[in-house]
Parts: sequence; C-alpha cells; structure tokens
Amino acid sequence: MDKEFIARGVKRCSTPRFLLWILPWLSLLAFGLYSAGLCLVKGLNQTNMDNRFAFGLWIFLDLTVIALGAGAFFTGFLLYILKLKELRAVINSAVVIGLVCYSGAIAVLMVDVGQPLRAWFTFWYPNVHSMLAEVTFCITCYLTVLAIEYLPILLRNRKLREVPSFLVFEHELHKLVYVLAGVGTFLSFFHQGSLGGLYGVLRGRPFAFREGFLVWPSTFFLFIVSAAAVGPSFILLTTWLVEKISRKRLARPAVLELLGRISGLLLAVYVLAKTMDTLIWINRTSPDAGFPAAQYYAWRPFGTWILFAEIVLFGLVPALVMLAPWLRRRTGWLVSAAAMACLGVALNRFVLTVQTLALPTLAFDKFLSYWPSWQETGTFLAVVAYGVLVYSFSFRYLQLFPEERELKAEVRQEKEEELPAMAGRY
Amino acid sequence: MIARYGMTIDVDRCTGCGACMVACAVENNVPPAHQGANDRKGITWIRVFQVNNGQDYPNRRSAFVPVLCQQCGKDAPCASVCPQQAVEIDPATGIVGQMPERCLGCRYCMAACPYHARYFNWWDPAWPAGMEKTLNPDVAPRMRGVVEKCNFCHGRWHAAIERAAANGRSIQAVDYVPACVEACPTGAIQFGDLNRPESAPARAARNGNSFRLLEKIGTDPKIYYRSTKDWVHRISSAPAPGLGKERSRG
Amino acid sequence: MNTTRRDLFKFVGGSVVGALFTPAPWRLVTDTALWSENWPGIPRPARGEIRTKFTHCALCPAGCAVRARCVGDQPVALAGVPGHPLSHGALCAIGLTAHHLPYHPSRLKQGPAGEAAQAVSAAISKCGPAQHAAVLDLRPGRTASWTYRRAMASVKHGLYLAPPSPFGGSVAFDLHQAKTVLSFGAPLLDGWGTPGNVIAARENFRLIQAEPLESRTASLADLWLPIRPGAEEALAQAIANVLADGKPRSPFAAQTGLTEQQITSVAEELAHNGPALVLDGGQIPAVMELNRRLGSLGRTIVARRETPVPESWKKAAPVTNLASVPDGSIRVLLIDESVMDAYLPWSMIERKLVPDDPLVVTFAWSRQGYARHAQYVLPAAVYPEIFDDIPPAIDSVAAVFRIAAPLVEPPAGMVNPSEFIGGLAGLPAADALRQRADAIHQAGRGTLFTCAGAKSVPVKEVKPDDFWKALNEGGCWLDAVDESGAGHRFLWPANADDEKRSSAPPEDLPLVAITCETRAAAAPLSPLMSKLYQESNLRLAANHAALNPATARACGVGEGARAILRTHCGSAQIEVSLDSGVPPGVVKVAAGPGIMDLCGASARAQVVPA
Amino acid sequence: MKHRGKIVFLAGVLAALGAGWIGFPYAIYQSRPQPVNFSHKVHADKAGSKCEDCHAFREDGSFAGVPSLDQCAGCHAAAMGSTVAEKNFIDQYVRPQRQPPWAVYARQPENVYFSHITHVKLAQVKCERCHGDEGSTDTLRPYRQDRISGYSRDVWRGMKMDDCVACHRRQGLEFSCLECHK
Repeated sequence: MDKEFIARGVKRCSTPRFLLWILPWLSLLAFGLYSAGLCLVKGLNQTNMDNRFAFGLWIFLDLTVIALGAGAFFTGFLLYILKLKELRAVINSAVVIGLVCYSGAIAVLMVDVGQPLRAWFTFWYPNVHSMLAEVTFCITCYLTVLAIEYLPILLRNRKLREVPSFLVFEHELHKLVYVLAGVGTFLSFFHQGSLGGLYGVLRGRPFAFREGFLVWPSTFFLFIVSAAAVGPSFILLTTWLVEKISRKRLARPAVLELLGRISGLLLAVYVLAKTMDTLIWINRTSPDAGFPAAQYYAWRPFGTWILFAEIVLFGLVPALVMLAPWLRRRTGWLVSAAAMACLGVALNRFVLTVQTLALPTLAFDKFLSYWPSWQETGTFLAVVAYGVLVYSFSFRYLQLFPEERELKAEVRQEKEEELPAMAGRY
Repeated sequence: MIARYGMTIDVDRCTGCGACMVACAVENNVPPAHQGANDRKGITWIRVFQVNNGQDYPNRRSAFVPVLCQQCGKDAPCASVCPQQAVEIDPATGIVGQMPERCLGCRYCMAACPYHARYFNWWDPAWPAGMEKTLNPDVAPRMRGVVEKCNFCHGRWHAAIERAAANGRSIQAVDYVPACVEACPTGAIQFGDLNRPESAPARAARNGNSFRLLEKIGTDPKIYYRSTKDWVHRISSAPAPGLGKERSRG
Repeated sequence: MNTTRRDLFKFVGGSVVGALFTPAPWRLVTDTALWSENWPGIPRPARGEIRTKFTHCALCPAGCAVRARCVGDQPVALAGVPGHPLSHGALCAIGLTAHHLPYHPSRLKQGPAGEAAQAVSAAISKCGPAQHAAVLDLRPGRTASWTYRRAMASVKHGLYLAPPSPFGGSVAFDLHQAKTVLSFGAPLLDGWGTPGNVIAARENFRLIQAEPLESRTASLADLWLPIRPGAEEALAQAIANVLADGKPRSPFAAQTGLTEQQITSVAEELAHNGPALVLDGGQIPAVMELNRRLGSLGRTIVARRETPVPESWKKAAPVTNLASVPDGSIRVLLIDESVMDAYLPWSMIERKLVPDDPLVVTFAWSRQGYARHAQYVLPAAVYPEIFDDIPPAIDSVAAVFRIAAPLVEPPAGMVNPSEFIGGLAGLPAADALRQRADAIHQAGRGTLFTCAGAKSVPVKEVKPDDFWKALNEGGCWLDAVDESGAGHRFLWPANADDEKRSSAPPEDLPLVAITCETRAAAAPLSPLMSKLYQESNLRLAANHAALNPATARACGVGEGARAILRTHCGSAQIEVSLDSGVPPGVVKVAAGPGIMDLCGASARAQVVPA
Repeated sequence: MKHRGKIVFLAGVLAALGAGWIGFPYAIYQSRPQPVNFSHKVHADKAGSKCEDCHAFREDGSFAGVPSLDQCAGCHAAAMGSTVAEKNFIDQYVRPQRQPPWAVYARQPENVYFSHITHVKLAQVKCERCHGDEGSTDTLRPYRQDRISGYSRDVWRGMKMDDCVACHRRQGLEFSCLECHK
C-alpha cells in the first residue's frame, strides 16, 4: 500500500511484515518514553544516581553514542574533502546514523539535567571555560548540520520528488554538501574533543585528570582519534547488520574493507597515543596529584584487567586484524574486529564516566557502587528503539545505499526464484 | 580581593555532636530528609565524618572531621566546569558561590568536586505542615533539580552588611560568623578573613599542626584542619585501599 | 476560490515565521524558566522584623539558655547565649532545632481530658488498702513536681514517684574542682550534665573513660580503658584494692579485661593527681565507695541546696524512688512525660502496677513514649510552648531557677499536667511558678543573670515584679554556693537492679546489648535531625545496631541486614551495620523507646536474622 | 492567480505579528486591584509626610517596606477626612484589625536580596530612581503580575536584573551573583 513511497528499482518487504518488524521497537520506545516522562515529571529521584554518583548510565550512553555516530562526519570528511569516492556507497547511511546518535544523545541529556526548562541558559550565559558549554554548542550546531545533510536524502524520496519546489531545493542543498561536510567535520572534531575534555579537566578526580596542550587535556585529542577510528567501524558494522537482516547486498565488499582499513589505521594510532598517555599519567600526572596510580586498580572489581581490555584486547587486536589484508578480506574477521573496536571505545567511555566516580577521592571515602534504576534503563532503551525506528523508516523509504540497485541487478536471478519466501525481509 | 574568608577546624576539639550540621540546615532552609533519602541523596552542606585509625577494637581510635565546601582558591574545580556561570568565585570575599536559579542541574560540578561538598536537590523541598513558618527569610529555598552547597552563610553576610551600613561602618570585609561556627559548642570551628594575619584561620594557616584536604591536587582550599594526632593528618592525603574499608562513618 | 490544504500550510508557515519576530515566543521561554524558580511546592519564607527572645531549653535537665531569632513572633532559629554562667553559650543539636517541634508530624493534637479525669477519680476510689494512686514525674525538682507532691499529699492513697537518682537528687558533681575524672561509661562529652559547663571545665581535668565501647566520650578522653561489658563494678573494686593495699585482687582484675599494670597506674593517678572524681552511669555502690576513699565527697561531690519554695508548699508528699515501691501496688499511674530527664524502661514501671486492670494516664507530646502502654494519652504542650522551670543539672553546684518561657503559643486542646493533677486535689496550679519566684526573691540569696545584657545582679537589688519579668525573659537565678555543704551526710545510692548484673550469662543470650543515643530516646527530635540520623550516619539511627564483623558472622547477619534483637524483656527488629571498632560479643544498639524498653542501659541479648 | 501563495503566506506573517505584538503583552499579565484606594499624593501634600515616615528602616538596617496596619491606624483610628476610600479602609481593615493584603509592585523574586539602606543611605540613590514617582500618584494602579512566572509587571520594566547590573557596572561595583541573590 505504501509502494509509491518506496524508491524505484529496490525491493522492500510487504507493509504488514514491516509493521511486524517495527511493532516491538515501537512498544520499547513507548515504555522508554514513559520512564523518561517519569524522570521529567517526578524529578531525577526516579534514578539511582546520587550526590556521589552524579553521572550514570545516561552520560555513558551519550559519550558512547556520539563516538559511534562519529562515522557521519568522518565519512563525510573522507568522501567530500579527501575525495574517497567509494564511500559514496555508505554516506547516506552514515548521515542517518549520525542524526540518530546525536538527536538521541541530546534527548537523553534533556532528561538527565534537573531543570530542562533552563537548558537554554547555556546559550544565553555561556561559560567559555566549560567543556560542557563547548559540547552543548557543537552538538546542537552539528545536529542542525546533520539535519540539513539529511534533508536531501529525505527529499529524494520518490513521493516527495513530485513537489517541484522540493526538487529544486534539494538540488540547491546538494551544492552545499561540501561546505556542510567541512563545517560538520570542524564541529565534530571540536565536540568529540570537548567530550573527552569533559573528564580530562577534572583536577579533582586524579583518575580522570590529564595534562595536555594549550587549554585541552590529552583526552581531548584521544577522543577525536578514537571517535574517528570507531566511526567507520560502526558504519561497517551497521551496513553488514542491515545486509544480514534485509537479506540484500547493499555495498561492495571493497567499501567495507576500505572502511575497515581506515578504522584499523586510526585505531592503531589511537592505541599508540592512548598507551603513551597512560604511561605519562601513571608516572607523572597522577603521582603529582598525590595519587599513586596503582591505588586505582586495587579497588575491586576494577583491576588492571580493565586497562588491558581497553587498550590491548579491544584496541590493539582489532586494529591489527583490520590492518592485515588477508584477515580483512574475511568478512567474519572484519566484522568482529569492527565490533571489538566499538566495544573498546564503549569501554573507554565507561571507564571515564563510571569508574572515575566509583573511585574514592578522600582518605575516608568508600568505593561506591551504582546500578541504574528501571527508569534510567528504560530511557536508555528508548534511544536504541528510536534509532532502530528512524533507520528502518529511512532504509525503507529513502535511498540509503546508492549501490543497492546495481548490486541487485548483479544478483543472479535464480537465487530469487529459489527462495522467494526469503526474498527481502524488508 | 577585599576579604578572603576561611575557616580553621580543630579536629581534636570536635565531639561529633552534629550541632553544626543542623544549625546549617536551619540557617539555610535545607529541608528535612525525604523518606527516600540516604547519606548519598541527602543535603548536608556541612557533614561530620567519623574517621578512625583503621585499626580494630581495642586499638581503634576515632576522630570527627566536619567537611563543608572547602572554598577552593581561584581555580576551584567546580567553577570552571559549570556550563552557564552558575558557579563563581566572589572576588570581594573569596567565597565560591553557587546560584541555584542559574543552575540547570547537569551535576558536572559535583563530579568535579573531590570533597563531595556539593549536593543535588533530588526532590522538591518539603517541610511538615506548619514548619515552613520557621524558614529563614534571608535565604531563598531551592527547587528540585539544582545543585547547592555551603556559601559561608551568605544570608548572614548580607545582614552584616546592612547592620554595618545602618551603623555607618564600612561595608567591606564585614565581620560575621556562619551558623556552624556559632553553633559549635566547643569552639572547634573558627571563621575569619585570611587576609588579616591575626584572624583565626590565618594563624591556623601558619600553625604546624594544620593541614588541608588533598592539598596536592592544587585546589588551594580555605579550610584548615588542625590536629596533634599523626594518624589524623593522614586523612589529608589520597585514599589507601587497604585502610579504605571501614575507614569511616558519617 | 476555495482554500486548499497547501494554502493552510502556507498560512501556518507564514505565522510561524512572523511569530519569531514578536516578543511572544522569547517571553514564553523566559517565563517558563522563571516559573521553575517558584513553581508549586516551594515555600516563601515570611518576612518581617527580626526580634530576639530568650528562654531556657526544657528538652533535657541541662536547661541551656537559648537565644531565639524571631521573624515577628515566630522563632526561626535558636542559639546558645554566650557568657551564660551555666550553659556558657552551648546548645546541642536537639536544642538547636527545637523550634520545629510544635510542627512535628507525629505530634498529638487532642485527647480525652475530661474522660480521663473521671476515670482517674473513679479508679482512685477503687484503690485497695495497699494500693496507690501515683504520679510518676520524669523530671523531679520542678515547680510542677511540687504541685504533684502537694496534690498527692491530699489525694487518698497518693504517692509521688521519681526515677532513681544519685543520693536523692540534692547533690552535684563539681567538674571545675576535679583534676582527674574517672568515668564509668558516663557520656561526659555527649550530653552529660550541662554540655557547656563540661566543655568549660574540660581543659582543667584529665579524663579517663572506662567503657566497653569507644563512645564519643571515650574517643575524646585522655585515656580510654576498654573494659569488658558489665565490668564497671569489678574495675571499681580493683582500683579500691590498689588504693587499699597496693595491688588489685585477682578476681576483679581478671574480670575487667585490663592488665594489672593499667589498673594500678589509673589508681595511682586518681590518688596522686587529685582532687579526683569518679562518675558512672548507673549508680554502683563500689563507685561511691571509691569516691569516699578518694575523699571526693565534699570536694568534687558536693551537696546542693534546694531552690526555695513557699512555706505553704512544705506539706507535700515525700519523693519516693520508683525502684523502692513494692511490685504490683500501683492502681492509678499518672505519667508526666511532657518533659523527661531520661527514659525508664517500661518493664521497670510495669511491674509496679497492680495486675488487675491498672489505669495508666500519660501526658505526652506524641504517642512514641509511654503513650504506647497507657489507657489515656493526654496531649501536652511541647517545648518551646511549655511554661515550666528546669531544676538544676547534676553538674550545677549552686541551686538555680530558670524558666522555659514559651516562644510559641501552644495550640488549643493541650492539657497542662500540673493543672490536671493539681485539679485532682483542688489545687490552683496556674501561678505556682510566680509563687516560687517570689519565695526565691524573699530568700534574698544569690544573683540574677539576664541574657539581654549578659550581666548578673544580686537578687536583693531587684524588685519582685522585675525579678519575675526578668525570669520570663530568659533570666536565670543562681544561688550563692553553700559552704556548709561539706558536712552534708551523703545517703548511699539504693542499688537499682543488681540481681540482673549478678546473674550468670544465660546460654540463650550470648551477647551484651549496649544502648547508645539514649538522649534521642528521651527528647523529642525535630524532623531536621535526619541530617544526623538519615542523611549522614554520624549518629546511629534508632533501632540500628553495630556489630563486630566476627560477631555478626557468628549471628549469621551481614551489613545492612535486618535482624531480631532478643532480650529477657522481649524482642525488636534492628538493622545491622558492621564496625570492627565494636568489641566482639557486643551489640551497640541505638535507643528508641522500644529499644530502651528492651535493653535499658545494657542487657544480655541475642541477635538472629529476621 | 499567480501570487496567491505569497499572499496567503504574508497573511500568516501579519496575523502572527499582530497577535504577538498587540495581543500577547496583555494576555500574559493578570490584573488585581489594590485593597485600598490609597493616595500617596494626599499623604505627601496634606499630611506632609515624607517617604521614610511610613517606609522606614529598622535599627538593624533592614527596610520595613509597606507599613503595617497599626502604623496606619496611628492616624486613621477614626476618619480624618471624608473620602470613601478612607471610610472603607477603616471599616474593612482598621476596625477588624485585618492587615490589608497590599500587592507590592516592586516585590522582587524570592531569590533576590536588595538592601535599601546601602542604596539609599550610602549610595544616596533617590527612591524615584527605581520606583518612579509613585510618591506623587493619587490612586494605586491595579497590580499586574505575570501569569506564568508570577512576578510583578514593574519588575519587568526597569527593575530587571539587567537594569541592576547595568547600573552597578557603571559604578564598577559588579562583583558576584551572591552579592544580590540569596
């Protein structure tokens, strides 16, 4: 029934089946919105955060999600600025993912603050020294950029094209795309960095505090590199996932491999930098603050294993895998390496947010534990569901993978006849 | 800087009676605990911790340490992080001010504070019926969802200024004492202007038995603790895991 | 021409664009932000002229002087009165928040006064030969106490009961004279006597605290002797031995859990660094014997004169020690718990009542205390509403007279205990305080301290009306110190419940429960005290207990676990926390009325998982 | 017709502008009459009283603000003039000893600390500087308060934080938030 919305030349599953697919996600979203509503109406006493664990699941989610969403700007950067034409195959998908991640992050932030009605003060009375102000500015700006980047994709929808003015508008927008990519890249570099700075500047938390260059602590730069590294990995991962779920070939293996290579390369750089940073921190920064670094890892359960997992297991290993051509060529290795890279960055964000707050700072403090309440978890899940939904709709009605059509043609006919039932889960 | 208000707290004199904690709450219109509150969700601008030498009975020795906002120096960890200038250091008094009406409740400053001296309003303030009549008119009650903390009883500072103006005295670097200082029955807490060499905290700053919490992280606090016991001095440094367990109550 | 949907879109689009160029959206954004400053539920403190009133705190026998900061007539903050001869400007946490008490959620608003009065007179007429109608006064020595005694003198079978007290109450411990103080678990620095006075004297004496737990006092003492629970008497004996013949006799020394050398050094200090003073919580004869041997009697333990009373009052019932009343002999018991020095375990009172339907009437501010056991609960005014005097504290050498003048008007429907009990005997009790004040003025001794100017004047120089006026404005009368007191005969303390101490530990009660925070059980607490008991764990909250980890393991309970505390008086639920500073085999439990009924000061106990 | 679309769009713009500039400023306030039709003018001229006669300072330097009933009753125990306003005042408030529920035009938000004495006595700021010529008005205009924030309209015009800050900045007396907030 919604055929005229679906792009020409691609096949999508029947409407009922699509509804069946989005139904669980919708219900999850509904539940999430309910729990978020509770937090907004009744206040943050609905969460398990407290004065000592001032940040919890949500901030961890924000940092992670934005790191993963970095694929949007970085792919744009590679494609439009560095002219890596192959990446045209995934750029639209990247933009949607970016949009999802950033809007989701901002939505959660609005629930996370105690007085959302005053959130705009940050723009009216900004404190230029605050990393959080920097973050807020960049993220909101970049979200607008993403929205503008998303528009052409949206307007290219088969039905909307019928409006002539839209077509013109879309065309005009398209000329902007290079500018947008440039601006987006700049903004993203900045706020990925400030997100890192968020914790690096906390001199009161020697576990997170880092020295740096100019006004920025080292985490500022580490975050940029790690985000840039993991962004492509995440796009790789999602593309592969969508291919699996939709039973379609959406991008050529070469594209995924390229993504993998870029990811691997940057990840290697990141691991190197991170290692150096850690060594400096262990041997200078932390002891200077009177905190022998060994102490941090004496508080169970956060032993040195977490450091190892973060740098070696989920850093070095995937980097090497993605750098080794013969491994990269095997989809299994490539995808799992990408997954590990994503996990590694998530772990890094977890350490910075949760472990930092769990560790005592005063001699008579205790090691703290925290477990999110169902309202927090619900809100978290809402973002996931929201992401899946937006992506599903975009995938169904928009051209996320330009190569899909050609690839479809290449696909041998009989394959489709063999198993018509399986044709197009979407 | 006109004045630099600070405190000296003699740990050896503190009996842990808690008078300072309730006097503070009375002065600053801090509501009684919501029944869901605990020692991590409550609001105690000044909180007395019972610390001990880490040994067991019968060798256990305890001391009481009142911890309030340490009123850090010019690079206070909380001031620089606030995204919308709700935290600032008053150049006229050196007091680290927190503006609940400007605060959006992001709690970044709480994560930044190593002394856990900042408190979030997890609930809307609530007093038993009729008890709101006992609120102090010099301090505005805060609303849910914002951060608050000790500001050396700013209401009293305002009152002191008015009194000075009425009596034709200078309104700069006025003399006043915060509620906790007034309430302390043993005189363990003393308050004064660090810029005046003869003031109690200024003298404490020069005293050999004085120490400040986590001096090494360079926050330059204005609260000087004092004790003749060596093991008490250990609380000024970083936590040590082994001792950490059972190291404190309060 | 008909409007299409596209027109509609265009119009809406246009108005949206237009709206952005009007103040409306921006003002709305601002207003909502401002609304969040004063949305419903955020109270607005009343403004008005700031006035100062003075009174005395009636929450404990210390009766500290209080300066109230009022907006108009409403007190908004309490503080001590610097320079006060007794309280020296100190005020404890409970006293600092007392102006909240009239609004306490669990406060009693009304009660069946008339009904109770009839029931009482009916029950009195039913009294058998050996039965009594008694008033239990939990703060003897007040003017109200005299009213009770006068009433009971004329009421048939009337009896006036007071809690057991050292030497019958007319004796003071003079810390200012002492050089060395040995305290057997007396909470010297945690609410004992007049806190301000103790602190003022603290510089001059060396404090040795003999106590199983590292209490607040122990942790601040110059020397803490961690003795075995219940070994106070043994230590006293052992020290006495040393004083007598140079070394402790073995059985005692062993029982204390201290080394002979420790005991000997303490004894020598007491002997050589005098004047000495030995204090204890529950009056132990051996301790008093020790004081006698150290020559403390008459030096650091001195007689205090009675505060003068009108001659006409002298025909009053004697003060009877509750402990010395035969069990099962009280048919009617009126308990005045509107003010309370200490909470007596209910079991101690209950066994004095007749077995067949005794009548218990209590005057209380809430149902938390003895009201739980009474047939009639009559709502009494609570400080700072009450109009009552506070007898001298245990550490005040001179007789004093100070009044808790009301800072707030009591609500309608409150019952005044002395008017009620006086009414039983047809005594007018309304202006008893004034009569007492006049009697004091006639006696002409001593000085009057006025808070406003913080100065003292001889009573002789004050006119009776001014004297009365001053007393109502927080003034305090201090008697001249009685030099003749040295020759005072000290009557030995009646040994309260020694059978419990002497009995061997029963198998099923392996632990010793020691109650702390006992003042919290006696005085009403402001909701704001949650700062100490709930929002921090500075003090152990009622019905919370601390155990040594080893002991807890043996009992099968862990940190934060709910458990049952059993004693020979019954059982109650407690919440357990672990503290390796608590001696093994001991339950440190915070007193609420329930726990006090269960354990008193200390009792054999058992802890089992709930 | 060709421009139809544009016209419709413009119509929308104009409609919004009208509503936003003319309708909204009225809608946002709710108006409340003062309890008594008090005339500053009469008291200033006839009674020859100055501002500080009624709006006095206390010894501790705090500002009494609107006088309490007994202060009014000091003169108006019985009618002095023949005005209806005075008669009503005496009947409704003086006799029953009921405080008139004055609505203070210049009442700042709860979190604002303003010291009259430092401004009036030390800085010699004239009352009119902030309050306008309230002292010479003959009637009390109705009190208008913002429907959402609940703040008085006068605060919005000339007594906003920005206005305070602007003046303090000129004097070089701008220190910190808690200087003027409580």
